[in-house]
Amino acid sequence: MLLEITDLQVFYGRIQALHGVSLYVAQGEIVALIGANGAGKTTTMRAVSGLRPAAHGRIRFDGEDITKLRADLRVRRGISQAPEGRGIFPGMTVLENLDMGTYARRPGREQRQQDLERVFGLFPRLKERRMQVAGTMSGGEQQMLTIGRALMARPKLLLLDEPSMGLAPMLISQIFSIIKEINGQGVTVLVVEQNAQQSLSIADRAYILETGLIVTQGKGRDLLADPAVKAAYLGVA
Amino acid sequence: MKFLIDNFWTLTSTGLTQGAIYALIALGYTLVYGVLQLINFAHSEVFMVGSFFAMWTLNALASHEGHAGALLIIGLLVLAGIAAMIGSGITALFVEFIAYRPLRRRNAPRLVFLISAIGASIAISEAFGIFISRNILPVPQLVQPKVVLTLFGSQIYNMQVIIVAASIVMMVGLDQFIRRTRLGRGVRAVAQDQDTAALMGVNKDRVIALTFLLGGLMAGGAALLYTQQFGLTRFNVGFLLGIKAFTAAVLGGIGNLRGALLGGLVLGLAENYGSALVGSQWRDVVAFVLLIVILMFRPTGILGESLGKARA
Amino acid sequence: MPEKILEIDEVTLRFGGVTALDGVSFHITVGEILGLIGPNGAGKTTCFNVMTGVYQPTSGSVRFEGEPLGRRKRHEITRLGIARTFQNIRLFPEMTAVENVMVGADARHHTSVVGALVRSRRHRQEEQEGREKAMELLRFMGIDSRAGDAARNLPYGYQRRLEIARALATGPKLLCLDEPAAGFNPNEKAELLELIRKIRDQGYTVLLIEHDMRLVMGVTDRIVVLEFGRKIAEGSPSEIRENPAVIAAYLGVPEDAA
Amino acid sequence: MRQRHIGRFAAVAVAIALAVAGCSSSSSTSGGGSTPAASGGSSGSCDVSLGFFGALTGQYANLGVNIYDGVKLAIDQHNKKNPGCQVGLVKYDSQGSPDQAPALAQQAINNPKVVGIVGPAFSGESKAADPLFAQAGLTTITPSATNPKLADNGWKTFFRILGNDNAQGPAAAKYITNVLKATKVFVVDDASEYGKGLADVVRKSLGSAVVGNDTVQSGQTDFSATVTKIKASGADAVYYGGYYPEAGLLVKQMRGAGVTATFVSDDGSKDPGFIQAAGGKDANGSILTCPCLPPDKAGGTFFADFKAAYGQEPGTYAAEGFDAANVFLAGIDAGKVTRADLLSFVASYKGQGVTKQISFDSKGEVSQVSVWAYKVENGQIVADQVIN
Amino acid sequence: MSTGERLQAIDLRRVRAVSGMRRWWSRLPRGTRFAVLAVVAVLLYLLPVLNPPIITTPDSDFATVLFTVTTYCLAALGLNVVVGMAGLLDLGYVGFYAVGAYSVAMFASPSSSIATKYPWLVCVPIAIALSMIAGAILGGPTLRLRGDYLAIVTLGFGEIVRLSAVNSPGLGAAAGITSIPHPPGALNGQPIFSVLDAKPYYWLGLTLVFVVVALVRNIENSRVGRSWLAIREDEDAAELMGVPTFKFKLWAFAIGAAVGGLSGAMFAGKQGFVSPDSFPVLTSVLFLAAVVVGGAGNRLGVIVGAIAVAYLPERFRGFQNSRYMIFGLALILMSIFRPQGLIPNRRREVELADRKLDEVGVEVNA
Repeated sequence: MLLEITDLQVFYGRIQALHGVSLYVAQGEIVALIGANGAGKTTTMRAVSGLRPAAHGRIRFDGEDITKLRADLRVRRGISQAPEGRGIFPGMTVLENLDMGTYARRPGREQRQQDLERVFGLFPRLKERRMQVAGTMSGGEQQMLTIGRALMARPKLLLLDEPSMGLAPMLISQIFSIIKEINGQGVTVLVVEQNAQQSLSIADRAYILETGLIVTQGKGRDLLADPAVKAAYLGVA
Repeated sequence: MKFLIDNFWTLTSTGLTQGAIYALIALGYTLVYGVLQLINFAHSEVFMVGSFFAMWTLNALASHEGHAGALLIIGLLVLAGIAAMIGSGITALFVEFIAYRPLRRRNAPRLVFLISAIGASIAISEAFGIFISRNILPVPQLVQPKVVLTLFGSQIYNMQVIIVAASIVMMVGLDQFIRRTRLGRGVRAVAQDQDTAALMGVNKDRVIALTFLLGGLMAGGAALLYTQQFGLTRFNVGFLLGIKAFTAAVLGGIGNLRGALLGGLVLGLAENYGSALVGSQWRDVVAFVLLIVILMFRPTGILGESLGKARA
Repeated sequence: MPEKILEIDEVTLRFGGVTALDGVSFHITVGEILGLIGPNGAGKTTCFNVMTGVYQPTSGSVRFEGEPLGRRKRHEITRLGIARTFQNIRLFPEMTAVENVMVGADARHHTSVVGALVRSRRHRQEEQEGREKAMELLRFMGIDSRAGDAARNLPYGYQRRLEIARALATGPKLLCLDEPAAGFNPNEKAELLELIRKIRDQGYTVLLIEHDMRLVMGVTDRIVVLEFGRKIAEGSPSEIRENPAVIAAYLGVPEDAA
Repeated sequence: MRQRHIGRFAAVAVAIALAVAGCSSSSSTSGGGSTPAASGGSSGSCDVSLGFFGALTGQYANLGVNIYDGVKLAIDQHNKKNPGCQVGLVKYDSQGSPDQAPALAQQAINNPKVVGIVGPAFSGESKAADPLFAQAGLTTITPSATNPKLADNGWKTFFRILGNDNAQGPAAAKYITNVLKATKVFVVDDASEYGKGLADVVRKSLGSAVVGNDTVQSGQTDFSATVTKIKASGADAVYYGGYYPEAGLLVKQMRGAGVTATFVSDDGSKDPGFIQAAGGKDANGSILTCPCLPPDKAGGTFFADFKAAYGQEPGTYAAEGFDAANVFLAGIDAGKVTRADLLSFVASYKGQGVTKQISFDSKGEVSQVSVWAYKVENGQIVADQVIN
Repeated sequence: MSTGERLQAIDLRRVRAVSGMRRWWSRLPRGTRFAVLAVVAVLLYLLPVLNPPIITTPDSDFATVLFTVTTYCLAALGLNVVVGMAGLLDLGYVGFYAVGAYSVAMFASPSSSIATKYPWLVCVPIAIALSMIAGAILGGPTLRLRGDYLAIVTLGFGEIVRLSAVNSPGLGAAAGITSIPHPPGALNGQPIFSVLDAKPYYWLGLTLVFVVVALVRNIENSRVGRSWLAIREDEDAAELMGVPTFKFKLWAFAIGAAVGGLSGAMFAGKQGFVSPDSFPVLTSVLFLAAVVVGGAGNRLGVIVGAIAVAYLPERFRGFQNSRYMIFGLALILMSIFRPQGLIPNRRREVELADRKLDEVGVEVNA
């Protein structure tokens, strides 16, 4: 078990966002966490990466209890998150943003070049724009950048927060095929998504989150057909 | 007015010299602001302590009337500069540890940070006044004043050239450090987005300490240049200079390194031209009125804010 | 033809190079509950902000009761009769619940410094009237039991309701609710649904931004759907539910169709 | 003379205050402690004290301490000679601030044993405190406040034991024209009451010899704009009205810019700090005027006594402080131990002090005034000559 | 769930503990409360007559010190409107204090350049009006600036006021203005406000403090005061709830300035002499410290703060030489250990208790 979350509760001030979430991610899997907005997906992500403290419950990673570990130290353990939306450094160039991904691990020149090539291989757009200031790029390009940057950390576990958000349909399917490809290279992926269709179709397993609780879980393909999914999103019973 | 025109270039060169020192000190305000969005009111004392370290070093090593060789002078200046930077750097870290870190841990309101920084400023300055001296203390000036070139009929002195050149070298060095190195990127990352920075494995506390340290090093450099220009220091020397440097930082756009340079130079020039026009006694009034006028039209300073967004 | 209370006409809004709204047009009719939906980042809240004067549209216009809003200040727009709540609760956290609502009621009051200093008769009248109105609204929202507590100390659901009470206190003709059900459990959502209907029945027009489709479908009369800053659909809840463009926008395009 | 002021600042913290409350109530500066017989005077007829009013701590303490030492020497000598009449000395440490002065003055007035005050030392605090002393009939002799207007307020209790700025200014002008033979003088002041007042008198006395003027700010360190003006004016002498920190920096920056004009300044600059601020050699050749006697020229054994008592030479105004105290002590010895008696005694006093022949005119000004020129030589301030 | 409840319980206990005194007080019968207040008020008036040991100042005149304390209380009350209630950081408040003092000096003193020789009492409203105008002049162009910019601009304003006084012969330049008349009134042919007896000044000052407290309280419990609080808590939300934020921020500045001007007018009427020396930047810092040390936003708190800042240094003159330093250290210690002030604002208290809760998060996070 690479990641194991037990009875996780998270508060914002006095507002409880997670009411006891338990899930696990095994080595080499793609696991999707889906649900409508405000269901607690991003909060779960932030708790795993250490940006949000857990009020209760436990998070184990690679056999170690990391519940109380500082966020930057979790990165060093091998958890890398591509944050949602415009979680890039807008004032840095693409290349600088990618270099930030290697901050914790300080690769040598050669290694860095290798990693860059790998990311550029996945996202040729980034190579074209590598000297561009990231804040001036389109939403889709920024999304690619956050993923590419997370990969630069050579994570054991890649956390993807809404990778399809704000993207045109063409780009969305492209992103998901890239996720699949990354996973093929041996990276375990936990992806949080609103776009149920796409994420479920690539995920090995999936959890459906509703108002801070996991309501359903199962194999990705199975859930695609599950009416509970449609209910969670469109409110059709 | 005639005086201003007749002496335009002299006023310009002295204004730039003064402005360069403002700019170096302003960097400290701007760095800390860029990362924490807080005014480090105690930065004036960071500068003051550096000037004392420079003085002690030079008093110990240099003779007041020495006409030593150029190499020796450069060596002494470098030593004094290092001492000043150590003094200022330690003070900056000290301020961070004593007056900022405990409050950050407690998530204190912004106003409280300001009060504790003001407290640190008063306490440090007064401690020097009580335990060392309240008098003006002379500092050996190593460089004999010499006219190095005459520009449009105005004489430019060697020290002026040294100050402007040294300031620019230090600022370029800092700029490059912030832009090109891993640690510098860490500083910019925290300035732009603390959470995302943490996701990259950046240790926020360490970066904040580094930011204070960098500001301290620049202030230490400024302190050495200041003592060499004026040959003195005093326990409260930082007060007015600090206010001016802070004004310069805001003028240029606080949180913006190049803004600090621009703000410092604009302020230095404006003070000198203004003094020539309306009399030296109105110098500070000129500085503050300029600040208010500029902020009225550009509410975030000449170059705008942000350590990150303006690309350092 | 029922009267239009608010008309959004070909509104485009650009930030730098990003187009947040792209020629959006729709209207709200007096007395209806209009739903404004769309996936994250579709421009719903931006649309709200244009209507309440937070942003000026790059082109196009917003008309309230036939009058263009133009460059009116935000507080003036509130006094015209548009009130709103916020996606992330933005109460005045250290003020009590009743004080929060009174701030809203103050939008219709006129006491200024001098009146307050000397405790003029109008001041006292307005204070009393404001307090009564505030208490009445708190009762209406069912949170009057915590009137004296700092807003910060209220449970989450109460805070959401308090925001609505505060908005109602400004005496609006149009009430804009920005994701009022965010973070609610199904029970709370059901209660909210009732509440919104009650508010409409009191004679307010309501604009509702909401993610929870069950809520939106259940309460609105009409729905406008945005995606990428464009309007992609408009119609009754049942029409919207069957609209393929909407389904694609929400659930994503199935792999084989991409 | 001085009337600058340090920011009125305060030690706060209830916590700390409470912690020290116990030990501090007895350790206050005034009254008891080191001063002899402030309260427990042995002789009934002599159970009185003198007050010292001026800065003993803070930025302007140097000058106050000089005067205080002179006053204390006078009282110690008196008490030694008169075992039956022990006069006390009470300190009122104003830190040179006019804001703190009234409360201290009131406190002195409330203490019935205090029959005379040496001070207030600076002009600003004098303006704040002297009205109270005048109302209470408590005589003051200032050994250092030189603002001429102080004598114009009709304060019957005001006496000044040295020449005011109206005497010093013309003397400085005379020295510049007669001794230095300068024809082009640039006059600078620091906008302070003292510095500007003095500079204006000098401007008036010099008339057409003034080729330029500028005003600087106290606390300023960069005088480049002023130096540029001086240089452009081609002056052969520069007069500066103000205090030593700025004076020292100004002369240094003048020399740095190659201005060789003789630098002349006032008693506010007559302080070792002037030479320090000027960085040593740049101060050499500067002329400083002062209505004060060179201490080694003081009469009697004052110079030697002072050195014996304190292990150092008397500083500026120490001798004036000594004289002022002795005027009071003479009155006390003559049995004038009430405030009213002492006031009329001082008003009609005639006697030889160590600095000059002392008597006061109807406005309280000392009749005999001498202004001395001092010169900086090899980093020392040495007496040059009396200006007649 | 259980953790949440536990946290909430801890939080509530904290809030209750800190507000215990307040609760006890508010539960006393109205009559008892009134009686206690009356006794306290009488005792306050009698302070300089009783000269209570320990409290009295051994080294300077107690009544004069008390009077100074009242001027600081007034200034702190005024600044509290700006900083504590409206949340606007003002580092140049001494400027308004100076405008008030100079207004009195200019219009009342026979030795000023205009020498209108109005009596003190006529000059007080003039001083208040001019201070308000100064507040509006400063606020008009600058209130749109964000917090830290506002701080440096106000600091500059304070210095502009002082330096203008130093450099303007019409304002008496550095020498200042003397022979300012005292407040009026006579008893048995003797003026009440004499040079020698500071007690009447103290009584007048104390009365004004009571009056200002009452007036500020009236404003605080009104539409205006609520608007200020709303602006402090969330300016955008306030604007969207129909609060004309700019107008009310300007009012906060003007009212704060007016109270500062009143304080300056009192100072001038007692001292009889004003000069630029009395208005340095550090005094602004001192006023601000009074507000923050006492507890920003709380009237009683800022009064306690003003007492701490103005009285303690006079009480402990023995520490003359190191009192600045102790003051500085005290500010740091206060910030760390009691950031809410000695007597915190009821609202701030809750806020801080809440922040404590979040500390759990900070520890994990930082």
